[in-house]
Amino acid sequence: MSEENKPPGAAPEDQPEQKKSGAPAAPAGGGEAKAAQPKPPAAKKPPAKKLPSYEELTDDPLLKDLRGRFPNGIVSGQSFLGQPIYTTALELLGDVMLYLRGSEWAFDYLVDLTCLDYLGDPKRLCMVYHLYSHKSGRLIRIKARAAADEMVPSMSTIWRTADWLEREAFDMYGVEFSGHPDLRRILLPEDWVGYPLRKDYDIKLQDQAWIRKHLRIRKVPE
Amino acid sequence: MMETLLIYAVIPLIKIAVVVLAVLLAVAYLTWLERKLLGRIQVRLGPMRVGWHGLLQPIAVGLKFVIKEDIIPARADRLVFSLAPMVSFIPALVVFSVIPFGPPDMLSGLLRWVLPLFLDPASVNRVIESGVTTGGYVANVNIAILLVFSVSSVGILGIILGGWASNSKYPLLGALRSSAQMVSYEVSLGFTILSVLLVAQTLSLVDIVQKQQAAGVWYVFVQPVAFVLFFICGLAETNRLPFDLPEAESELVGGYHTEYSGFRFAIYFLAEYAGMITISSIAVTLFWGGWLRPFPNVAWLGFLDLVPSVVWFMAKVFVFLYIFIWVRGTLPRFRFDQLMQYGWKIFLPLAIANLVVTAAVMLKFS
Amino acid sequence: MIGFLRRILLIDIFKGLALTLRYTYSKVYTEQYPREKVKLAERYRGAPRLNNDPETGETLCISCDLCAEACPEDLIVVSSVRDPESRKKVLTEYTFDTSRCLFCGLCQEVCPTNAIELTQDFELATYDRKSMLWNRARLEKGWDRIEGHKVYHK
Amino acid sequence: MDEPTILDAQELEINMGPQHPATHGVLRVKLKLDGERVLDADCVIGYLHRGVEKISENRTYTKCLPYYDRTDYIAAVSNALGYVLGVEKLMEIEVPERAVTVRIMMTEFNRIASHLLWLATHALDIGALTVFLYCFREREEILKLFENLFGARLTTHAFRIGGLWMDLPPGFEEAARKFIDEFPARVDEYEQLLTNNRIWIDRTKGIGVISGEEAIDYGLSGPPLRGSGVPYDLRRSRPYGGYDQYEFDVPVGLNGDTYDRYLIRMEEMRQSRRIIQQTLDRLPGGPIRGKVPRIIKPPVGEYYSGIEGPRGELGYYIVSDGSAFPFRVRIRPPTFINLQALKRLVKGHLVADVIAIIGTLDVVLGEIDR
Repeated sequence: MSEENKPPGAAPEDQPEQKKSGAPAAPAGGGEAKAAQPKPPAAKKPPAKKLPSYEELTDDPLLKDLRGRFPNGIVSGQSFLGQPIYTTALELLGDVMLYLRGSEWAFDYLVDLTCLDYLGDPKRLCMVYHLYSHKSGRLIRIKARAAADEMVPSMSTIWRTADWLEREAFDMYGVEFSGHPDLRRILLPEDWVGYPLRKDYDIKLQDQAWIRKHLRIRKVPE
Repeated sequence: MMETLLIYAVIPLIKIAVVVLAVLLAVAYLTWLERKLLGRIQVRLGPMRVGWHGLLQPIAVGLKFVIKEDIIPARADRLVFSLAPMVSFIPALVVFSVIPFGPPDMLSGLLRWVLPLFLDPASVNRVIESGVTTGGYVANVNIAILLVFSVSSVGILGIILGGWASNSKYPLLGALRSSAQMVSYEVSLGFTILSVLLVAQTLSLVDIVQKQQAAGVWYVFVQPVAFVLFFICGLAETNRLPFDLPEAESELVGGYHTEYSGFRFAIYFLAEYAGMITISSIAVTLFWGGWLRPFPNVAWLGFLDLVPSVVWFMAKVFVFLYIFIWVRGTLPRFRFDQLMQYGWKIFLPLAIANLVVTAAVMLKFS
Repeated sequence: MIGFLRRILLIDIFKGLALTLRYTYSKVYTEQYPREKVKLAERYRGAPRLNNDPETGETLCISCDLCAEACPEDLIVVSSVRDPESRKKVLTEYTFDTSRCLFCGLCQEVCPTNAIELTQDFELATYDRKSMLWNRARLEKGWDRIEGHKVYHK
Repeated sequence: MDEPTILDAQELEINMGPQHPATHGVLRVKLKLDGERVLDADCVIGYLHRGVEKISENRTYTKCLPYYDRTDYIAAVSNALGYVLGVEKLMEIEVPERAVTVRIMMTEFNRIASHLLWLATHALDIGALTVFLYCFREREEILKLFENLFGARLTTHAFRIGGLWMDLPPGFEEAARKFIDEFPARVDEYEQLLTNNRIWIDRTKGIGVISGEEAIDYGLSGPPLRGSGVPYDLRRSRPYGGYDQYEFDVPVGLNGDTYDRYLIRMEEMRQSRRIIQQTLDRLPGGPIRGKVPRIIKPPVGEYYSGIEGPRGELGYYIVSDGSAFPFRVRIRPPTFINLQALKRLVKGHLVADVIAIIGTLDVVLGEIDR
């Protein structure tokens, strides 16, 4: 038991180490991370099988359209296992999304909205949106990087789905959304301190003060 | 003196005791029957562990209710909260005082056999011929229907009081629903009974049965529409599915008895089941010939008279109770506003129309 | 018109009533569980057991620690000493915390000798938490043969 | 106060849940009522939050799997499918044909079981006691199949990365065939009790109406979306795991009300049966597990694996950083997003309809709270 307890604790620490070793932990790059184009980890590649890797989108009409319309907004366009990923600058995220929803691309269905935490990166939070168009049947992924204290534009006016999803992102990652009608915690209690899905929040960590106050457990096991 | 005491106190008291005990026992085993029958409808067994096929289950349940803690919510109106179940339960019992389980001479044989042990033959005759003692009922009141109708309406007051006194939101909603339900269904119920009264031209339940005997036909064949309406309104009166809105577990948690526990809850429970028996008994008396055997004036079926009249009565009531449970096992629940709509827009006009037609026909042939 | 008649005469409601009536007098589906033993699948994952070799009575466990590695909840602890002569690991203690077990079966899946096995016993209720931590003796005996444990079916 | 109450009385605010017989778990809905009419509703969730996504980041790819059984515990098999498909894509593992077929068969069985449970509880909420137990009887048969194949009834831990744990046990195919032979008659029985029943129609028709456009705006998926006439079924729209080789219809509704959603689920059960029939007919032999490395370490990358769960689009967004632990597993919970529409759906309805609408959204709190 004692030995097996290690991996959970070790996982968050794995992250920076990964970065040092050169493998891009943030493959889809944020603002300045554009230079760090994802390289397939060539060294580890077994000879027979070709492992999937990030590929630059070359002949993508959506990317061309977006590049044309938002010259400063689109940081990169890639695909992984056939799923296109568009990285946008945070400042223009709202405009890009509004365009995607309203234009003839008609991405009317916000499949999912979530966040990734790249600890150690100046822009540690990476917003991830999955969009689907009922018209064309396309599924795309939009990414935008934000620093921990940066405001992210709320999508709740564009898709209603975003309301709770953004509350969840706020709850779990502490992302502040500007323009959200009702930004409060959704899964955790309202007066909880800390954002559990951040990488520096250990799995065994909990808000001791809250537990003492509300559950009246005097001695909380650390 | 002795005779008077017997006629007006002892025998009626014994009858009351017998009726009350019988009703309580019937209620207890009605719960057992319901659980068993619902179980069978739902391809399961129902209670099996206490006694043979769970026959002692009602007793175990009753004991459990008595032993359980009686909780009164802190902010409830204590007096009303404590009394409300009684307000619901007692009327359900009172109604049985006028329900005829058998013909007016049902007990004469028994009395003739028992009384000579205490009295001289002349007094025995006087006691028996007083016309009060021998009937298969507690009392033959000449306004029995009015009594039944007014007393059973009081029962719903108990529900309203209980829901209000709990000082809690779900019970309050349950109480509101039940008062709405009372208002909508009591009226139609009254009109259906009125049309029977027009045919029978008496308010006494005993006389109604005797009229059916004289006419040689049960009133259900004379007044089918009234019967159907009576049955549906009866379901609503007793808060049974599909009209169990005041308690609707899945909506109002338990409705008016959400806050009740232990013995007080048990009384509500008893009241509901006693109400079922009441409604079935009235339906049997008004429409299905009370204690009469099938085809009361067909002579060659006379062998059916070998079965005591009280058994005929109970068998008919049993059929009704069976249908009550069967319906519960089949139908979903109405919504509050739909219930009101059906009550006011369909049942009430139908009941009135039925009454008018009955009156016209009676006028024509009288 | 037909629809109207259906509605007035409550045809569909009577159809439903007919169905329930038919079921009232059909075969019941109940299994009287505590009275009858439940038939469980051979693969059912219930109480854990540490198997012994049926012939020699020695444990099958070779202390390879794979089960402890595979367990998502880290609830297996395998302690062993190395026999100085045969250079083999010898099992000394094996604890299994059933209070946290997911019954996912990953331990028995990785076990190379079928030593740890999730059996078909499922009545694991106890009165205290301590007795949910099973030691080697308990695991080897098998849950249904442990004294003091009430087996509900006869 | 949003709207004035009819009698200019005080609004009544009641808590429906977290301990309420009809909220399917620990959902708490704060209702603002005018009499029995709902003015506003606010959902409070999270009572069952266990942090499955955080747990996933601290387990290896293999060890994550049992936890996903416990998110949507009614559809544990579907949950497993979504995740293993994602990891297999990232690892580029070939799954043998037999495993693919068995997976589809079991997922469809799970869909039937899940819909049966939905129908049971939905009908019970509306007061039809008996349908509940009829549905449980059939569900029991499916759970027995699960038990025979997976070794557990509810938290099945059904699939493994690369295939299955064990092959079908002897007698399984016959049992499955027996079930699907009897099943259509059973569905007819439920329909006999409900579909044309006046009370059922009154209770469900015109309740919780949502148009197709609005449903998309709210991000609904699964039967609630198809009930509004949008033919979006991932098995058709973005086929996964071999579904493109099977014939089935995607039923859509016209009015987007509770009754349509009920009909759609009934039809989906029949369609699932059709798929199972096809899987049984073509069930190939061969191995059940592909070549899987001992330690599962997908390359750096990310994949969104969406499947059509019984309740809607169930997505796993798996991000790998090249280590043996997932960097992030995001579960796109269908009912979490569907539940969001509750507020919109119940407005103006009565308390009794709130129950029907919660039922029709088919929420599972284990998944909403994760």
